[in-house]
Amino acid sequence: MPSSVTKTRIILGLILASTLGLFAGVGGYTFYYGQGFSYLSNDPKACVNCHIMREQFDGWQKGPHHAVATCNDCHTPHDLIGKYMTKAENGYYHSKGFTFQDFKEPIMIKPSNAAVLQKNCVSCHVEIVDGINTHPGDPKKMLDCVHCHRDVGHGPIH
Amino acid sequence: FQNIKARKAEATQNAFRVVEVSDKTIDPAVWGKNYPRQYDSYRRTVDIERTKFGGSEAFQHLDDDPVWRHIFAGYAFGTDYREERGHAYMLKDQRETERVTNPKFKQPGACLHCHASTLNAYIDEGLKAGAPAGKENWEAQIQKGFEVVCKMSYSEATKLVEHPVSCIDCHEADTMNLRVNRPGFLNGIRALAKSDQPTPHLPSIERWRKEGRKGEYSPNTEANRQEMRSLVCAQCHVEYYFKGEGKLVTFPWHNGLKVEQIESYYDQVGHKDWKHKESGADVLKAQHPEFELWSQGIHARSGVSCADCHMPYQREGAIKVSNHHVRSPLLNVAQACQTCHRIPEEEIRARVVSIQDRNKALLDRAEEAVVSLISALADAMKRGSTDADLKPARDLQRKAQWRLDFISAENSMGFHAPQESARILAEAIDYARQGQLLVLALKPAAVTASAP
Amino acid sequence: FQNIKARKAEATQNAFRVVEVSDKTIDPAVWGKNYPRQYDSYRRTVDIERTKFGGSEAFQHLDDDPVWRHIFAGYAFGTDYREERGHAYMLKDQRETERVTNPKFKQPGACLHCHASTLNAYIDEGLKAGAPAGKENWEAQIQKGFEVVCKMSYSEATKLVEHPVSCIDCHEADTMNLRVNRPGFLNGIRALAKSDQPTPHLPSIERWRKEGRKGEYSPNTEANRQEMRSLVCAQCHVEYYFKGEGKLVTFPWHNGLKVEQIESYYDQVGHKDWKHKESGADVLKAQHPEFELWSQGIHARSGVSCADCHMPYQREGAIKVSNHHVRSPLLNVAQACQTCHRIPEEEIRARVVSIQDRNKALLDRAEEAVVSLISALADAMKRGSTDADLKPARDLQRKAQWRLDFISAENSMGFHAPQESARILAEAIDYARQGQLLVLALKPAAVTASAP
Ligand code: HEC
Ligand code: HEC
Ligand code: HEC
Ligand code: HEC
Ligand code: HEC
Ligand code: HEC
Ligand code: HEC
Ligand code: HEC
Ligand code: HEC
Ligand code: HEC
Ligand code: HEC
Ligand code: HEC
Ligand code: HEC
Ligand code: HEC
Ligand SMILES: [Ca+2]
Ligand SMILES: [Ca+2]
Repeated sequence: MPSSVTKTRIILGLILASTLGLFAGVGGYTFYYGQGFSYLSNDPKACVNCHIMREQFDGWQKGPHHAVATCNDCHTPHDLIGKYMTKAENGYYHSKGFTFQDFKEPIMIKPSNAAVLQKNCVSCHVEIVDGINTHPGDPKKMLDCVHCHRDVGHGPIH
Repeated sequence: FQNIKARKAEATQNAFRVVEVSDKTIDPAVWGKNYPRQYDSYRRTVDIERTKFGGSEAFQHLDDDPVWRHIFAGYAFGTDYREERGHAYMLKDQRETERVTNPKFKQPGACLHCHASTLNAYIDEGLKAGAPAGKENWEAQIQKGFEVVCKMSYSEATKLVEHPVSCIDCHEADTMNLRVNRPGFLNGIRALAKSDQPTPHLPSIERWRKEGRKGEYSPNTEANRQEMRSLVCAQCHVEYYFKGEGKLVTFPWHNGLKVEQIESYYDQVGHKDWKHKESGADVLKAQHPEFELWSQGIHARSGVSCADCHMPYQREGAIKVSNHHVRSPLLNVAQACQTCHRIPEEEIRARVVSIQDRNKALLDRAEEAVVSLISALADAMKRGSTDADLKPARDLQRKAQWRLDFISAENSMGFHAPQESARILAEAIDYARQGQLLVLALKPAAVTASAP
Repeated sequence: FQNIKARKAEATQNAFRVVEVSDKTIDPAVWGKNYPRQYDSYRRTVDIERTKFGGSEAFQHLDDDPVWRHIFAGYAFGTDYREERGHAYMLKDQRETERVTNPKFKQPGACLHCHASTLNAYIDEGLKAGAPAGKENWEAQIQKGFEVVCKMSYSEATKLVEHPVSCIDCHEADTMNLRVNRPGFLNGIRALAKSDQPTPHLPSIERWRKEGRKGEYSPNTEANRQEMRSLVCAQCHVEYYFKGEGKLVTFPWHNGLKVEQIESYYDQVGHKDWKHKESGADVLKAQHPEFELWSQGIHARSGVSCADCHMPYQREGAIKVSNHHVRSPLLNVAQACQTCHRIPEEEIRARVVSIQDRNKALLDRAEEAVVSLISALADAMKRGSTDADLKPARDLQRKAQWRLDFISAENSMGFHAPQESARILAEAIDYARQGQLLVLALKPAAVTASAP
């Protein structure tokens, strides 16, 4: 258990790391202009800063989780370190994609992020899925929540 | 705190065990003490409820549609063929069907492969017959016992079992993970893996092939969980035949799972189920190819397993469990379909019915064609046509009847793969009518009667 | 960062009109000034790219599969029948096809209904012919002009138009809302609404019926936006015939949209497209029943419109616009399919191909059956069978060929409704083979040749 001092150091370091992630993606100006700092917050608007995320935002607002879970609750690890690491990595892709418009549409979740997602489903719903051998993280044994609950995040896709 | 929760979720079986269960525990009631929810739903497979084309009321198909007495003329199925019902009845219904009770049919122990909890019977007989002991020889014991039991007489063999399919037939006792153990299936799926037929719906087979086809493909170690949710069913819901004198239950998947690929295997090994009593053709009997037909459908391709629809999760208070009341999903549309298809229940039913009605109309059309061919052949025989004359037309009856029966014996009335079912029935019609043309071309004038 | 800025700008920018466009503006280039994005994609319908079964390369079907010269023997389609291509070519291809250029076919102005921007031509001719002026009489003018133009000679009528389908044919100028205006369609959809056939895929029709069938069903006021995204296409991508001396373009939907319901309408009104040259049967020609087949499929039932797949939204900078490059969705799977099916492109393609390959195999089978019947009839005629003898078999050719052509002329190779297509082809095979049996039963010995 790190002392609170070292903890804040870690966090600061990670913020820097994730910032660098964005810098690596496009350089500071984008990061600033695209309101990069809000990217580190839990506010969904942080995501919707990119109109590209608009669809998911609208979907989420209609979805069953609107009242109970924000983007980060589902899409970033719930433990601090993983959270900012993921954001540093995604921040890189997102800014790069957004700036160079070189990403494929429709946007589809990457396997690494799907795994993060699954972990988050389970961690919130641990009671109800208690009986069904979820094996989060183990691709072979895992029971993919989204296989059946495709629409929980962003409403029905069709 | 999150971590504690997480670890809890990973702990595979946290329903804490009140009794010890092992691979030797056959009685489901004992397992039920540890898993009361699954056990309660498992026992409900005694329920009787009918749907438009399926359900669990064991009505007599031969009365429902007497045409089938002609089609099965000279075969056990021509005496008794009922609608199947819940798992709870599998042993009773087999013991009581005229296909077994009527001594003239002399059924072998092979029949039990899919009608009872035979795993331990196989292992015990295997050990008795000298198979090496020890967990590492698990399969050797099963295969050995399987050989022993298959060739026994049914009356002898059935004494070795007392339960319908039980927990142990689908689950590994310590982890409760799914596990397949039926020798007919293990041999069949390996033959399929060895073939070059694409299996987009069984990724683990394609992976095994890509990785150099090392040793034998083994579902229990290679298949992922979603695949296992179908493979446990494929131990029984498949086409099969009894091979040779040993009566070994064999799944004819060596050339692939499609209707014509199975046919080509039977032609290669020169198999026939019986000589048709009215037409003299060497014909085949198809049995419940649910797994094979499902394999050709869009659900399989989309990774939707048998259990997804036939054992959907059910909320039980705070937790959800797999509904072990295995039955028609139409009796349970909310759980079976609506999590994936967010549309009203009536609309889901309407879609299924429109698929099944189309399939039924084609089935009736194909029946009529096959029966017309059978009568045409019968007439020609009466008029003294030789076997040589009739061979080409009889071969067409074999092809046509095989396809018709494949979709008729399959139990979803075309739902598992609607387009594929229609394709198969279209071929059945074509071959049957071509057969009539051949007969008519033989001794024409006399047979116009049998033209439609 | 320039473009991140630009994107923020785009996000807040909406198309403002640089020029005035009205219902009288036919030239798409003018509209294009206001809507450059849609116009640019609209113009790309000149592109040529082939897919396995479709695409936009205008190859000659009669060379691709010469069997069709027999099937169309004695009809214009037997001389020239190409793969269709992009909207940009519709007028040119019609003017240049031998079915038009060959004087012996004497085509009427009716042909233009779906091959040009005819809306204003109809209105102008209608007013000239004395239809009441004024916006409130919009449809009266169209219907009147429609009658005038249909019975003109093609050479005369084609002078009245200069553009292929243009903005005005699908859009209302002031609001840019979708609007249907083709008289053949307006009359057809009303006839369908009047029938009692369920239309789960067109809720506004079922609502109109429930609310007491007041007056005439009117798509422009009753249909919702999603329905309109298909109905604008249904103005042309449908089966039709020219009714009576007036050559009125008529959609045969009075008894429903299914293949046998359309057939029953033709039988009622005693319509035939031509007398078959080789067999003497009164046969029907099917033309591009995309709307009718789509109507039987699961996509239609799920509310998926033509435009969803053939004009998917495409991101242009910040805003999404409908891609007016109307073409095969297989040339644009990401936008056309992946918005709904979040699976890899290759897998989506593989699913389509497996559906289309199955359909193609059945199509070949049905072709062979129909052609065998045609030869059988031709032989019997040579041997002097009377019309009375042959009537029953010729009626079966009519039924079989109608079904075969329905799926062959439909342009998705079965994709729009896979199970329904297979059902239709199965019936085609059955009727054709039954026809052969009838012929063979007539003068048997002599015709064994034509047995398969
Ligand atoms: C700088 C603009 C921007 C911001 C801010 C942004 N995104 Fe994205 N996002 C994108 C782009 C562009 C893509 C497509 C990247 C690709 O596919 O390579 C994307 C893709 C994704 C994906 C799917 C692809 C993957 O990598 O799995 C997820 C999930 C996602 N974003 C979630 C979020 C969340 C949650 C937030 C807020 C914490 C967020 N995004 C903020 C631009 C952004
Ligand atoms: C931050 C915690 C949290 C996360 C992460 C989360 N959920 Fe939930 N979820 C909830 C809560 C709380 C509810 C109850 C909301 C209600 O009933 O309105 C809920 C409701 C649901 C429901 C029932 C409502 C419905 O859609 O029928 C489902 C199913 C569900 N979650 C599945 C998932 C899946 C799958 C994931 C991952 C993709 C997930 N949840 C992620 C907290 C969470
Ligand atoms: C094979 C399909 C399937 C999979 C995989 C699946 N579920 Fe479910 N889930 C269901 C069904 C069916 C229900 C509805 C049970 C009922 O209504 O009785 C359900 C119910 C739920 C509910 C309660 C919904 C409500 O209405 O309260 C939650 C929460 C949930 N699932 C979460 C998850 C999570 C988390 C995962 C992944 C670990 C998961 N599910 C995996 C099929 C599935
Ligand atoms: C309740 C959990 C949940 C919440 C909250 C949530 N998402 Fe998602 N998100 C999902 C699921 C489930 C998917 C689909 C993953 C898949 O298809 O496997 C997804 C997919 C995505 C994708 C990739 C597109 C796709 O369909 O694969 C993006 C981008 C995304 N989410 C962004 C966001 C943004 C932005 C927010 C907040 C406005 C958000 N998500 C909130 C569960 C959630
Ligand atoms: C997408 C859902 C779905 C999947 C996946 C599925 N089925 Fe079915 N199954 C159905 C439906 C729907 C029926 C028709 C039930 C009826 O007519 O009452 C059916 C019927 C059956 C029947 C007859 C049931 C009765 O009431 O008589 C059996 C047996 C069966 N399926 C076994 C299987 C097997 C084995 C698999 C996997 C190889 C499988 N099913 C996969 C939906 C499914
Ligand atoms: C050990 C063999 C065996 C296994 C394993 C098996 N079944 Fe069955 N199943 C049967 C037999 C035998 C019957 C018919 C029982 C009867 O009619 O007496 C049957 C009947 C059914 C029915 C019809 C029930 C009804 O009401 O008509 C369904 C549905 C079904 N099984 C689905 C499945 C599914 C899904 C699985 C896998 C999760 C599965 N079965 C596993 C042998 C098996
Ligand atoms: C490979 C597995 C398998 C074997 C071997 C097998 N069955 Fe079955 N049997 C099933 C399945 C699955 C069903 C349920 C589906 C159906 O009825 O089509 C069933 C259903 C039945 C039924 C109830 C429905 C009916 O047909 O009347 C009877 C009786 C039956 N089997 C008898 C037998 C007999 C006798 C034998 C041996 C000659 C046998 N079975 C061998 C799997 C098998
Ligand atoms: C015909 C096959 C079959 C039989 C017999 C069977 N199960 Fe299952 N069982 C399954 C399947 C399939 C699952 C889902 C497993 C998965 O998702 O990994 C399952 C899951 C389970 C689970 C895990 C939690 C859950 O509900 O998903 C338990 C516990 C369980 N079964 C207990 C039992 C008990 C106790 C019996 C006997 C009374 C039994 N099973 C008989 C097929 C079967
Ligand atoms: C675990 C998810 C899942 C479940 C459970 C499921 N489906 Fe589906 N269904 C799909 C997918 C995926 C497709 C393929 C089309 C697509 O990608 O959306 C599909 C396609 C279909 C289609 C169109 C294809 C066809 O065969 O005509 C029908 C109809 C359908 N499902 C009915 C049902 C019914 C009825 C049930 C319940 C008995 C059911 N589904 C259960 C996922 C599911
Ligand atoms: C769910 C998607 C979907 C819908 C909805 C749909 N189509 Fe299609 N359509 C396809 C596909 C896929 C093909 C096959 C293209 C190919 O073979 O290259 C096709 C083929 C066609 C073709 C031939 C294209 C070519 O390349 O030659 C036409 C014309 C057509 N459709 C018109 C329509 C019309 C009109 C409607 C509505 C009444 C419609 N489609 C609805 C997917 C769709
Ligand atoms: C005014 C009549 C008309 C309307 C309205 C119309 N089409 Fe067409 N369409 C045609 C004609 C004619 C052709 C063939 C052109 C040729 O081959 O020269 C065609 C060709 C096509 C093709 C084939 C393109 C190719 O590359 O092969 C597709 C796809 C298509 N249309 C879809 C649609 C859709 C979707 C709509 C509605 C959004 C629509 N059409 C509206 C008349 C029309
Ligand atoms: C009800 C609408 C409609 C009418 C009326 C119509 N067409 Fe077409 N035509 C189409 C559509 C839609 C296509 C594209 C689909 C196809 O080719 O099957 C097409 C394609 C064509 C093509 C290109 C493909 C081919 O068949 O070679 C020619 C040429 C053609 N039509 C000529 C004519 C002629 C000549 C007439 C009058 C006798 C006519 N059309 C009447 C709608 C129509
Ligand atoms: C064959 C039919 C057809 C033709 C011709 C056509 N459009 Fe469209 N257009 C559509 C459809 C369908 C939509 C989608 C409308 C909706 O979703 O309500 C659309 C949408 C639009 C929109 C609304 C924004 C968008 O992109 O969805 C504009 C603007 C537009 N079209 C302009 C034009 C122009 C300019 C032309 C002529 C160059 C044209 N259209 C020709 C069918 C057509
Ligand atoms: C607007 C949404 C949407 C679009 C766009 C769409 N689909 Fe679908 N698709 C569906 C729905 C809804 C179903 C029905 C099954 C279900 O409910 O999931 C379905 C079913 C299917 C099926 C299974 C049923 C069948 O006919 O075999 C296939 C295959 C399929 N789609 C392919 C495609 C292809 C290829 C495209 C693009 C050319 C496409 N879809 C475009 C929504 C869509
Ligand atoms: Ca049953
Ligand atoms: Ca084309």
